[in-house]
Amino acid sequence: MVIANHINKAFLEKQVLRDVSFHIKEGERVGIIGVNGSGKTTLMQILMGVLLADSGYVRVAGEKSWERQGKRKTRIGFVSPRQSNLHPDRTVEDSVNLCKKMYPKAWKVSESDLESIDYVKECLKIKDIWKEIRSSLSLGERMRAEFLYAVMMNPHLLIMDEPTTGMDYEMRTREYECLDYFRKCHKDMPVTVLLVTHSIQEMEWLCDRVIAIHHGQIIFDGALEYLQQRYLSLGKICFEIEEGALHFHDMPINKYEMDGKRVQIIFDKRYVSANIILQQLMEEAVIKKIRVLDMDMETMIRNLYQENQSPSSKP
Amino acid sequence: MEEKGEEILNRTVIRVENLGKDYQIRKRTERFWKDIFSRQYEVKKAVEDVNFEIAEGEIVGYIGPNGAGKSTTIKMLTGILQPDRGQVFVNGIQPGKCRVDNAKNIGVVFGQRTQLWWDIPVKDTLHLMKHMYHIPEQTYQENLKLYSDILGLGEFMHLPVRQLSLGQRMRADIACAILHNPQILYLDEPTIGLDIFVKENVRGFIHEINQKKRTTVILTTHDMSDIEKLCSRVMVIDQGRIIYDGSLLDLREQYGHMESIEAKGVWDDVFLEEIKRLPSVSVTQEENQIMIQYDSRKVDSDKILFLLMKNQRICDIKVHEQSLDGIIKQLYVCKEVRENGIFRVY
Amino acid sequence: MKLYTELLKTLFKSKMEYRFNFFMEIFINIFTYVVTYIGIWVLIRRFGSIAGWDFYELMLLYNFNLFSYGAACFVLYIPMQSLEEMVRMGDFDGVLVKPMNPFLYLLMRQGYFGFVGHLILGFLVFGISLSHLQLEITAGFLFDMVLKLTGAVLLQSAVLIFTGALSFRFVRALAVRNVFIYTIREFINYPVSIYPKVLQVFLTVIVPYGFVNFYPVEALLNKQDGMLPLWLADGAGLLLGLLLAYLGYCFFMSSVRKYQSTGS
Amino acid sequence: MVYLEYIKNAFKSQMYYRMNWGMKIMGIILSIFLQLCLWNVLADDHSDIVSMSYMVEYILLGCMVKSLTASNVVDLVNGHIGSGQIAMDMIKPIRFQLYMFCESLGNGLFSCLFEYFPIVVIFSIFMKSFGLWGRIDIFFLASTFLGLCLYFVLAYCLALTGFWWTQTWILGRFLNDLVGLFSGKMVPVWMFPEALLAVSRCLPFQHMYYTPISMVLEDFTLMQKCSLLGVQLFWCLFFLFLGKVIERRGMYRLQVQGG
Repeated sequence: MVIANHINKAFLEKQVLRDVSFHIKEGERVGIIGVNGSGKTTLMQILMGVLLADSGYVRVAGEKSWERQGKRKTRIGFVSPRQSNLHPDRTVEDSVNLCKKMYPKAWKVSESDLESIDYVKECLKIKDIWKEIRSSLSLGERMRAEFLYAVMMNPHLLIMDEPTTGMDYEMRTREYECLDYFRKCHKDMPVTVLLVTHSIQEMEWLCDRVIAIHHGQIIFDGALEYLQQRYLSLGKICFEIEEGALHFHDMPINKYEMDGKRVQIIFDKRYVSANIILQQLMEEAVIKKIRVLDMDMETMIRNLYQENQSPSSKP
Repeated sequence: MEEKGEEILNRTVIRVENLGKDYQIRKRTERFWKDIFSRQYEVKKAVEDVNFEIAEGEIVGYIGPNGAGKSTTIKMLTGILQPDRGQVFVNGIQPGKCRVDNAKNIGVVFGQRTQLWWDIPVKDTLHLMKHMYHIPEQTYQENLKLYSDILGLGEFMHLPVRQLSLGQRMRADIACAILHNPQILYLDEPTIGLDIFVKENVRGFIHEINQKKRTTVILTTHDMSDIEKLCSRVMVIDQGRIIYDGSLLDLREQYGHMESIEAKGVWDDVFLEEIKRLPSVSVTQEENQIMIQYDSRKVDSDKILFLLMKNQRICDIKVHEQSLDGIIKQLYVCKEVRENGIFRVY
Repeated sequence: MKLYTELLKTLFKSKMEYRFNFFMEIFINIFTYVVTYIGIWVLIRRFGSIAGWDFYELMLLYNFNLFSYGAACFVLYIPMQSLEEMVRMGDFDGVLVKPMNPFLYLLMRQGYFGFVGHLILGFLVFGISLSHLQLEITAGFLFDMVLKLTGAVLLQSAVLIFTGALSFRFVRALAVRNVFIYTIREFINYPVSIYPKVLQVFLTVIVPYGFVNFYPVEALLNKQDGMLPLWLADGAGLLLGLLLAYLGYCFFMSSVRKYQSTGS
Repeated sequence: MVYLEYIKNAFKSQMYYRMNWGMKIMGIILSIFLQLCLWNVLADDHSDIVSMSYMVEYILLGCMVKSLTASNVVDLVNGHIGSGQIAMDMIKPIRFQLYMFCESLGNGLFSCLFEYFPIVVIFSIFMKSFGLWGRIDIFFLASTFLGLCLYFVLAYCLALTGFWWTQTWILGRFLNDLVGLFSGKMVPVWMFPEALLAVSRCLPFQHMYYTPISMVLEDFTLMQKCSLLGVQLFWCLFFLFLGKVIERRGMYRLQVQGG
């Protein structure tokens, strides 16, 4: 679906993208993470054809991405808090109808198409912002309207740049459900999704593949699980001792902390798995309120970046 | 009436008594002509008898879904809005009545909108603030030095706001809001749009400033990790009413029961049946991964783990407590709270 | 006030970075009114005079309006113009949080030097028109003119403040503003005496634009075209200006209080 | 055709601001009234040069033409370029120039039908100049449309400088001033002194406003009318082509430099 080889881009002699190459297949869901200013927005704009890469080869669904947009067949949906598809002083209804008219052949008016749109409308509670003028909407409300607009054109490729900023938790989950539902009812031609985000939960929830960009270079490109194993090797078990004493010297763990009854064990998942330690603990004492967690995602990302200050290391 | 309260450890800084506020919203009818002449208004209760007290030095998280009355309450605290019912006391002053005195010792930071002058350098804006808040020269220099260390202002002090990145602008905004040593700092979604590292820095700044200057911080946000990392106390507002007011741990005690265990390995049905028989347990299976949801009040995690251990072919186990988001979402829905009104835990 | 001069210095410095834009802004303001003067000149070449006012008298009349408008807008135009946007977007809350009078803070918030163009052109045209009119330029005459000018500036500011404060009460107040500042002000580009009686009353009593330039200039040139007797027209401008400017300020503060009770 | 949809959309969006609409009508009434009084005074003193009835028709026709040419084209186009909205427009399957034309045409149509037309009718009844309506013919409408396109295309070229420079509103005002003077909005062109007349004849501004009116008021022969239409067409095509060149260069710069 998307082919990008050796893309380079420089703004006023500041190299923003260095030799970026990746391929995305039809229907894949890819997440892109990176620090502010790491070049991920520039990459988005190149894929959309808004920006021209200095060098490198970019194809979206077989077409040159910066083709005169009049002649382009592929439809790209774009959702971003900084830029808007909707017209500033028009109601949401007008803008969305305009979108429908702009892509007449997008909808084969099959049963599942219309149904998916109604589902999205109902799920994101679009009814109460349907008649509002865009300039009077709050950020969260506007993002819902943007999402509907992008979905409305039945895009081949859906690029989302932090689509849930300004939304509360409940609305975020609704949007994810919409995306899942929208993909399910398009079995024949599933939508490829490119999600740029800072929040890891979003990544976990939606994407099955992750590309990490740091200082304009791709430093990780692979499945999310692999990323977790590779960079999140430390696990944490915390529990309370009901009775019996524990001596941790002979256990295969990195370190432990005891304050009163609460104990916290940090172990390395690459050498030992949680259940073995649990078995040992259970045999020696009766323990309650057991928690087995990974170290939080932020530390994972931090390790990823620290390790990759040097030139890019592909898995 | 100043609250002298020696017996209370720290002075009550903010006291709110059955605060209320209503909005008139113009109903927009369909037909063009009818709108011009007939103007119907419907009254929407934005905030409904809100009561709470905030002591000095506390960091309070103020959360709620969009349109729950969150920003309305904050506006009334800062004196931007006059309350329709009830009173607000900030350091003994009514912000609604004497806005200027109240403005002298509060700092406000808006996440999405900057208060700095757009095209003059940050250094000059801070200088202007010195004149505006009549900060004595000595404290001004002292604060300037302190904050430029903590917030790392040195690198972009001379740049106009136009050329700053989002993270830098946020740091400049914070510096500008606390230059005059305010007693209370209101933060309106300070970490929106920032990436993980800058978020962490910002949280670090707020924590450090709270420790050093004992500034009371009131934080409204959608990002639960802000709350977990910063706030000692949480207030949840929904449809204009405060439905929870207490510490984070108590919130988890009261409402964070739904724990879950994820285990990867090879499973056979007989084994799964045994687990299902346990009270309040639900099991979902995806190929080699099973997810067990259970209520920690009814059954403890070690019983389930004990059963799980019998099956040798497990390769990984994770035991999660409920995420803060999940808990609060449950709070909105759960009927039990609605009956006994505000659930107060100290 | 020291604060305000401080801000002007820094703003001026930042504006000077973009010299080209800065001078272009001034140029465009001068150019617009030079074009209008050419328009009047074409009319006069073809018709000799308008209702007894020859070219230089008309220039003085027009210039009174232009100069006072430029001076009033130099301080007030942008703050009042951006008020509507601020109220709609909620930025006005940032103003209310500051420990000072919101009106003064608004003035500090933005600076715009384009109106210097008006003032430069104003001085120029004063020079030209006064030299051509056969008037003895005494110190007393100049002092009288300065008084009339301040009256005119105060009147213009009052209108700007009144229409600005409307942004608190209506969502789309800009349209009302534009009608006042541009359309009605067009009327005083020509001697008020050419309009029917009804309009003259309107321009004198209801919207006191007449006092900005027609009556003061009429007194200076001691023509007796307008309805008001000369002695009243002479001093009225200044007094009315002071009164209305103060009323405008009070209206503004009451609108801010109203904003505080109903919210955006 | 989606462009038709855009015109309808722009038309509808003007409905939302009722306060604007009310005020605009008041503004128009006042400005017409001003011109009438001015010319009334002039016509009384010098009835040999100009007759009042001629001037009334001139003003009313002028309003009809002015209403269609939405005067904020430069700000409209530059708004899109400045705010980076153009990047979003480039993804859509539409041509930016045509999209902008439809937007301004929609606004123009709304203001023509809802704001100017009722007022002009009222004034023409009030001033008892009914002959006017009989003489409006196809030539007037064609010439007005061409004038409208000429103004748009010229403003579009100026607005495209938004790719290189931020303060394009200055150019917009510059254009409107020039048009205000040379096109005869204030003073009919035939009243200009010789020097000015020569200058304005070779400038395109005259064709936006004065030519359509003169189609009706001056009794040109068929040949003269066609030649005038031809001149207008020439100017339109010239600036259209110029606009295309600047647009391509601008888009390229945008794609290389970013918004």
